Amino acid sequence: MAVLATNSNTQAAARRVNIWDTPWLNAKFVTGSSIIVLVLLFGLLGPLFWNTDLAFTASSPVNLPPMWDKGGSPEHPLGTESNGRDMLAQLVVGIPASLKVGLLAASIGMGIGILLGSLAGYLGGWTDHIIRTITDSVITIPSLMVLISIAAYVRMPDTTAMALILALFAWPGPTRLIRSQVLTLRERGFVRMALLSNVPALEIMLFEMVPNMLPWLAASLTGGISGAILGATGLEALGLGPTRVPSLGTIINYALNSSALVRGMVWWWLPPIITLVIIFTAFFLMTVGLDEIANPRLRGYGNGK
Amino acid sequence: MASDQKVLEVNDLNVHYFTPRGAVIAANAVNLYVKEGEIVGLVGESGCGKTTVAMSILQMVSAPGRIVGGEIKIEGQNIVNLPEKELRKIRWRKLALIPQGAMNSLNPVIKIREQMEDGITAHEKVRGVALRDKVFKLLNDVGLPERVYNMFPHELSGGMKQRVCIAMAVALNPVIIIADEPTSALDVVVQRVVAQTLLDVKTRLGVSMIMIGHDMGLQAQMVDRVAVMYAGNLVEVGPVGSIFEHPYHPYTRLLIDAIPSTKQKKSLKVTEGLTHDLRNPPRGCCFQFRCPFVRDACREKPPAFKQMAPDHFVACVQY
Amino acid sequence: MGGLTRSYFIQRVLMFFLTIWIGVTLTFVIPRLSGSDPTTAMLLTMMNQRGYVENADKIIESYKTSFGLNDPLPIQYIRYLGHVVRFDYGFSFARFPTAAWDMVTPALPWTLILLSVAAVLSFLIGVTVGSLMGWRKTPRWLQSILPISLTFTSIPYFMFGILLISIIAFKLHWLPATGGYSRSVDPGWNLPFIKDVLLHAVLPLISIVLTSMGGWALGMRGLMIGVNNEDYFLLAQAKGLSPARVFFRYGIRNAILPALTAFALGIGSLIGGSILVEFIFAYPGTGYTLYRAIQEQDYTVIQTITNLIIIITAAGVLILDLLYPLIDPRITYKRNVAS
Amino acid sequence: APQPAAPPAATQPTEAPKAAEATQPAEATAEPAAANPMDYLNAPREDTLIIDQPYKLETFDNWNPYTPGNAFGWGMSEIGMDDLMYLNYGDGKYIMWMAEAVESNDDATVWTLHLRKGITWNDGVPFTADDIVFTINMQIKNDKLSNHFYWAEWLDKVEKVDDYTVKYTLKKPNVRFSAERISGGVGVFPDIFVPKHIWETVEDPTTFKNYDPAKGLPLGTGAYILAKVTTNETILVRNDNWWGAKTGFAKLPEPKKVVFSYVGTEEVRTQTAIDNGFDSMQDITVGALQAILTQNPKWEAWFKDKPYAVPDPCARIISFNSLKQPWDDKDMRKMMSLVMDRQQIVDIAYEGSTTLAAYFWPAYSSMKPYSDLVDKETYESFLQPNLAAAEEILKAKGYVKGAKYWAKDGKDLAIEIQVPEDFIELIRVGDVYVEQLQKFGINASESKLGSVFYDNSANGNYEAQSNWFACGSVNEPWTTLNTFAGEAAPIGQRPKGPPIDNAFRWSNKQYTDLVAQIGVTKLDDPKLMELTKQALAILYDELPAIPSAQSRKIVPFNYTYWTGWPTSENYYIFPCNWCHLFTVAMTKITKAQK
Amino acid sequence: MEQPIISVQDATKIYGGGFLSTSKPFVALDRFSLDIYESQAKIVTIAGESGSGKTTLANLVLGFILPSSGKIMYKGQDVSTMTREQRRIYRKEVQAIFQDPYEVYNPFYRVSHIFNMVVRHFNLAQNKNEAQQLIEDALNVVGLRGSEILEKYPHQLSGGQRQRIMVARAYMLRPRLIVADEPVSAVDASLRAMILDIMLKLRDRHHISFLYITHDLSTAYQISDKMYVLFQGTTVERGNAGKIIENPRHPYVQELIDSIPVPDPKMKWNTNITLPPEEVMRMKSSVGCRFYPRCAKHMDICTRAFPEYTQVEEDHEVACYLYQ
Ligand SMILES: Nc1ncnc2c1ncn2[C@@H]1O[C@H](COP(=O)(O)OP(=O)(O)OP(=O)(O)O)[C@@H](O)[C@H]1O
Ligand SMILES: Nc1ncnc2c1ncn2[C@@H]1O[C@H](COP(=O)(O)OP(=O)(O)OP(=O)(O)O)[C@@H](O)[C@H]1O
Ligand SMILES: [Mg+2]
Ligand SMILES: [Mg+2]
Repeated sequence: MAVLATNSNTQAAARRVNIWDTPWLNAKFVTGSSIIVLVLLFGLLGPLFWNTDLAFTASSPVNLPPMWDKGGSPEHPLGTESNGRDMLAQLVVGIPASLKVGLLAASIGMGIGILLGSLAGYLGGWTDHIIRTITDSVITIPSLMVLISIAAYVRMPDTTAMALILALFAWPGPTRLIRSQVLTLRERGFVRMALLSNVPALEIMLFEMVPNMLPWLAASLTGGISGAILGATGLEALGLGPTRVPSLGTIINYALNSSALVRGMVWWWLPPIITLVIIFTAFFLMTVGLDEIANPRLRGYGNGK
Repeated sequence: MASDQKVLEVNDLNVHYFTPRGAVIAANAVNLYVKEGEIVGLVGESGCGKTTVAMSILQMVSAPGRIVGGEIKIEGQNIVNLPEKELRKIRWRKLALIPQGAMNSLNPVIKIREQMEDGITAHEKVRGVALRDKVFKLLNDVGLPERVYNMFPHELSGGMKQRVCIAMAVALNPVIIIADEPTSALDVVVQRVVAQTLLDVKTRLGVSMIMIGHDMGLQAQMVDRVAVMYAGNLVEVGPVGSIFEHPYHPYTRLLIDAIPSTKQKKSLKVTEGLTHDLRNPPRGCCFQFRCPFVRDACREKPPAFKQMAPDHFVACVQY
Repeated sequence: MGGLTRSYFIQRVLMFFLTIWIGVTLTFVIPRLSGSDPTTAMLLTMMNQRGYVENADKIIESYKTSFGLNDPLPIQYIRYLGHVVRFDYGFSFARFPTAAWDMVTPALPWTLILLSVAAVLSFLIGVTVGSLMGWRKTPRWLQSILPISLTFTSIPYFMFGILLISIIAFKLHWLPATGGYSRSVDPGWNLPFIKDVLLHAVLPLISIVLTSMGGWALGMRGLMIGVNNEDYFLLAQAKGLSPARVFFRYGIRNAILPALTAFALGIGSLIGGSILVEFIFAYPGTGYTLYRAIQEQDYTVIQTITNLIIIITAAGVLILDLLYPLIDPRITYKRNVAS
Repeated sequence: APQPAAPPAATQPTEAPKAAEATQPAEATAEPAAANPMDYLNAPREDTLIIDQPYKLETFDNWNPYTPGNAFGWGMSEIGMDDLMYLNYGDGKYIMWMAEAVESNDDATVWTLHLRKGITWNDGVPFTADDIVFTINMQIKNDKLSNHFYWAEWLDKVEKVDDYTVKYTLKKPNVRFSAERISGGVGVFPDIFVPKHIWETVEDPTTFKNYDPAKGLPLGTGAYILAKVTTNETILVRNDNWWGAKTGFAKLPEPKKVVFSYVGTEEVRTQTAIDNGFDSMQDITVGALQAILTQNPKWEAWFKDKPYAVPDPCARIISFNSLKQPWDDKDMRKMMSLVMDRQQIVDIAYEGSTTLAAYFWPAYSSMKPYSDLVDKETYESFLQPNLAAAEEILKAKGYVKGAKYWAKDGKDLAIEIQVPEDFIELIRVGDVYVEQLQKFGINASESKLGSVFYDNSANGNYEAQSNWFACGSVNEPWTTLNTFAGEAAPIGQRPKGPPIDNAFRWSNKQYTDLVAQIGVTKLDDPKLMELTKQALAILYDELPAIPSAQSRKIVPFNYTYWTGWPTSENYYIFPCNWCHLFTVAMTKITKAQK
Repeated sequence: MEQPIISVQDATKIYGGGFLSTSKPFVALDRFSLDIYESQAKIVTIAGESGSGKTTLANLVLGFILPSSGKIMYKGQDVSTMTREQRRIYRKEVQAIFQDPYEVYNPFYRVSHIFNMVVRHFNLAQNKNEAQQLIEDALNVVGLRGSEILEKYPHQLSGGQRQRIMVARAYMLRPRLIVADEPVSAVDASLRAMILDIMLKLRDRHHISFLYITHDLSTAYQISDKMYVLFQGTTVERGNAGKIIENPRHPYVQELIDSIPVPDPKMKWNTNITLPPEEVMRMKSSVGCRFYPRCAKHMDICTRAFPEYTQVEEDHEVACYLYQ
């Protein structure tokens, strides 16, 4: 009986095979990326529905609770904080700002990592030794020292500059990781095939090796992104952040600086944290999905016993 | 040599791999038995489900695979759907495995002794000197020096690793050993040494074996009975002599004809056609797309097994 | 057996010194890049204590000359290398006349003990969680719960720490909130003190471990997935070994190797302490000292701590590299070590 | 004409609280003196006073008061030492303590200090003029000790007349010598003396750490002795043999043990306070204060209600760099002031915990006569923004309002305001002001900086800063006025010579001359008011800086264990638990009745 | 004289060793020489046990690794010092197919990817249609149709298909030489014949030479013209494939041929072979014959120097002292 049932399922699946038969349609990957898209949409479309000027200091009454609480007002549905900023507006502005910093910093770090890691892994020999030594040395230098030194120089960075600064510390990890991956991928058949097809090194790297490193890259990107978002929060605390434009980090910083916790202003500190957790979870889901995509043996993993 | 006691029976085994895009039918109504002291060869092209059958017997089909039907009896006991704990007791004690890739089947970072010992101690209360002596004896049985005991896998050659695997498999005197292409990664000289070891162990201990492989030459040398698989289906089973003399199924014939010889040059026998997608098997005979003798009847319903000679069965509409 | 070959040893030791030299030089260069003046902080503290500081420029010149800050950079660099070799960097610039070392030593044991325990715990737990997530045989309920523990990684540490304090220390009164020990106990090798220190360490420990294990877990998960597909892993299962043995001896034992390198690289940062931990839990430690020193451009203190970090990291990596042939017997046969 | 505030020598000093007058529970005096003060280390909570410290003590083993990295401010200067006299901001009067009187000759070049009799160091050795002379000469001899250059500039010689009389001979007249040095500027940083009998054996006073609790170091004259130090707290125990109580000059303070304690972030401090872990706090945010007040009714702030806070001496300002275009133009600076909505700053940045600012000094009653010198119209122009007037100025300067910003020659008008990153109050002022400017059409931005902030200030690397650098006056305006006087050092160089605080890069010869004149005019000279008025007219016309808010400190007290705290209603001393004025409060507080 | 398309001259490959290396030097290929001429397409077999240096040789010929000493010449040009353009031509003319037909596909791309790569980087076609035509033609040679497979992912193909596609890919470039590293050892018997058949066709119809690397002497016997038998990096016997297999001279080659299982259940193995203990086999003398420890007929002289090649018959040389 059971056999028959599965057979008919199979037949059904077979009919629509071609369009859908791409590894990218992985449930986890799709869920994760949809969440990210939703979060981005919230930031992108938010300004159409909500006045983002309310995200600036002194634009609203102070310390209003969210509208469902006593004393809240529908004009500020998520409440306001002590500097007279509307929470909803801050989230609308802050979420994309943080995501941008996180993504940018992590991808720049990853980019440098890919470049150096592949150079080291690909060329080997002295290049490898030099890159490896430098990477290991840089890992040992406390990032704080560099950050504060930069803080003295770079004034008022916008989110891009901030991402660049964070990227300074985001590359050694990926470099090591990618180096070791390249070392193994270098011997793989499809890389050899690309070599035989006269494909230039850069293209081999980007189009042959990188996709196969995706699970590792994704895991390290996920770590990198949440690391960068948190790092940005720290930088903002150091005074390196763009001060006017709120990000999740600045919201949290201000909340702490104003004792939001002891004042019981949950509507102030909790939303940015929930957002961070959602973003992280989404990227984590994408990582898991990518694992399954790149590793056919994992696909559909969980259905079995 | 072989008694008539069936130590292993596989009845109507169906194994599917549930991929997101349809179930791969990797074993379809497979019926097989192994008698005491017998070596059954399981041959077939790559991807036809040999390993799947082997793993099903061990109840270790890897996810997303699942046994969806049938039973597997070891000494009369059905082990399908036995709880994990019970299975652990049966594994290795009754059912041992010589895995497909001996090269990678030993944990590279722990010593041979530990890998051999843990299989034993997981099932038997042997400790200390007795345990060590037992391991020494096993190594000795497969012709390995005692010093292997303290070595790491990377210090051994491929043939030695394979022999370590054999030694591990026979450690508990199992009822049946499943050897999944035990020599396919080895070159001929070493392959022969390993094959000899296997045969030697088998005659001494009288264990039964399933020998998976696709080298018909090696099968001819080693097994008592051959089972031919194609795309998840068993197509022919019979005593080795009978099969080599009289391959009934066109696929079996193809396999035997394709064996290259070093004695005379002959033109290569090339067949056309492709194996179907295992997710989407055709109605009727599984071999219909590649069979030179295909006729309408083949496309209607799967052929039933017919006995052609003593113990020699074939599933083909021709007969 | 693999073991240590001479060339392997020499190479590692060379690497050790090279890494140190690069790091030490960066430590010299980076603080000087910021262009701000190490004596500013000195003036500031004086201002805080004395209000008005008359003739600040004269005081600054007087200190600068005695610290040698007016010398050309190459000379300062050479003098600095001398400091590095002697392991003594002189007075703290901002806290004259305290020696740079004296700024560091009282805090060091606190930082080291708390952070090394935390680092080891977070590594162990992270590795276990990650491995469980990557292991096929993990019970499904665990599979679905474990990822939740990763989300701690995404919560800013200070927020998390403060939440923990408010709930566990202030609401529930289970544990002391902050500090290294209570004022009622006498530091020393006596039982009440040790007990008190341990109690004070619990909250910081929990918060570090929870927020940092996710990183290990994430990486370990990937490694474990790889091991899952290895033939030896399957064979171990076929042998009927207990799941625990398969998991630890055949799973983690193999998957952990790359993670160990990362761990060794992180050893040095223990000295750097965790500013946030020390800030939030008012825990005595070098992280805050380093932070303050950087803020105040206190070159000698920066150098003392940073170079300690560099040397210990390099030593950690060296030791790991030398031990690696024992952990991974294949190593001297493989072309690329510990990556 | 308004009366000038009392100079210390010229007015009747308020009497120090007499032990006899002090109302105190009988059992407190009946208590026998402790054999060893260290026994008080185990004093129970109700005998202990715990003061919140917002930062960590890093160099806890350096108690040399003259080196930059010392641990003073962690109990020692507050209650471990006595000062010559204390200034009560409440009435602008001095409370004489170790000094009985200070007087000067007519041209203010010779000053004489009279010490009280019976003062002893905590080891029993008498405190005499020798100690003072020794301390000052030691500083003159060592250019690394913090007051060296002050003494070098002003002091010709210091002599002992007798054990209780010290004579200072100055190189040039200084009418404020007593205020500046003897009681110390705003009254927070007085001269500290060291025991000659210990320090004369010290080889190098610049590297001597003065720390060895076992040997009684640091040695002071105060009612408390340093007992135990860690990075997170210092503990002082009462010296029952304190000279003040023995001579009957003052009441022996009741707390047997005083702890200065650092517990971490504000959240933790607040929660500790709610749990009665502190008796007094300093510098917390309004939010935290409100949380404390609602959750523990035993806490009270200076004012029971808003603004809660006690006005602090250092008024908050936005200072402009008068060497940088376009802020070298006084009209532009004025425009910046017109745009500023000070009420909003009070409401948002301070959450109502301070008052409007029109002055560069605190609105203390003793300052009122001087504040009144600023004409009413000018004063009122600071109370409300006047955007129309600001626009007029910009138009007159050739600026045109674009889509977003005012612009000239195609360049948007922009300004970067620097704020110190560890000073949340100033950051929040900056935040609000930046928004006001943005709304008005000036592309303002804010940079939070670490210690570079101060470098920049000294070297002129800024356009505008949110700071407090006009600080100094509490009972008469000269100190603050002096911060604007002098030459403007070129950008990139530190200002040389006094006054060092002219970080404004603003220079006005006429003003500088006026301030110099005020500096040598005796405080009871009627000329003083006129000169001050002239100087203020220039200052308010040029506005090298603009006041942003009155400063405030939130200093709540806990009445669970102790009462008698200074409050707005009982202003016997500024409630400063982080400075030496606390010594006075210590003699006033009493155990709470259970 | 005609210039060989590929000439391997005394190529030695040593792995490891060196200042910053962590492993002991290991001679994977020892003074190997070989010439392949264009005029007469041949299938040259390199046979030998696992680890004997076969893949090393393939990698050398393909320029993936450089020899430690000796030279690899492509039409008289040293492979290691080629210009970009020279390399392009060399790549076009010397192609390869590998053992594992799964590994060579990037799992992320459809099958068409590997064809597009070739078309693009060798400028084989002016436009899409032309490219399509080329690909289709190449697939037809190996008996496949583009419409069936190009849009599939590699994991959707059978092993035989995958391997044939690789052959088609190589063929598309019309190379002069295809290095085939164990092209059939991972496919089963029925598919093996098909691939070997295609190789023969390419040799005969399209004059493509093959460097056929295998450990399976029986297939070598069936299709190859020339053969080199390697043992631990050294060539022990070389010459006409048929002659070597029918009449092996070197004790090692004899042992190899003896060990091929006979596909006849009636003729079971009756002799036992044993190998000497592993440590003896590992003691490789750097001079002398490497087979010495395993050799039943070893003599003292064998350890002294590597034996010269002796011609035992026409087109059949052996490196063994037995024949000197
Ligand atoms: N985890 C899996 N997920 C999906 N399909 C699988 C999985 N494992 C095996 N299969 C499919 O099941 C079929 C049978 O595979 P199996 O490994 O049993 O073949 P085999 O006969 O052992 O092949 P080989 O000779 O290559 O070892 C194949 O078509 C394979 O693609
Ligand atoms: N990159 C490398 N570094 C170090 N040693 C290597 C490397 N590649 C190969 N070797 C060693 O060189 C020897 C020859 O390897 P090669 O791959 O050429 O053998 P092969 O004849 O192709 O074997 P197989 O039949 O197993 O493919 C082997 O012992 C191998 O371990
Ligand atoms: Mg298989
Ligand atoms: Mg090979």
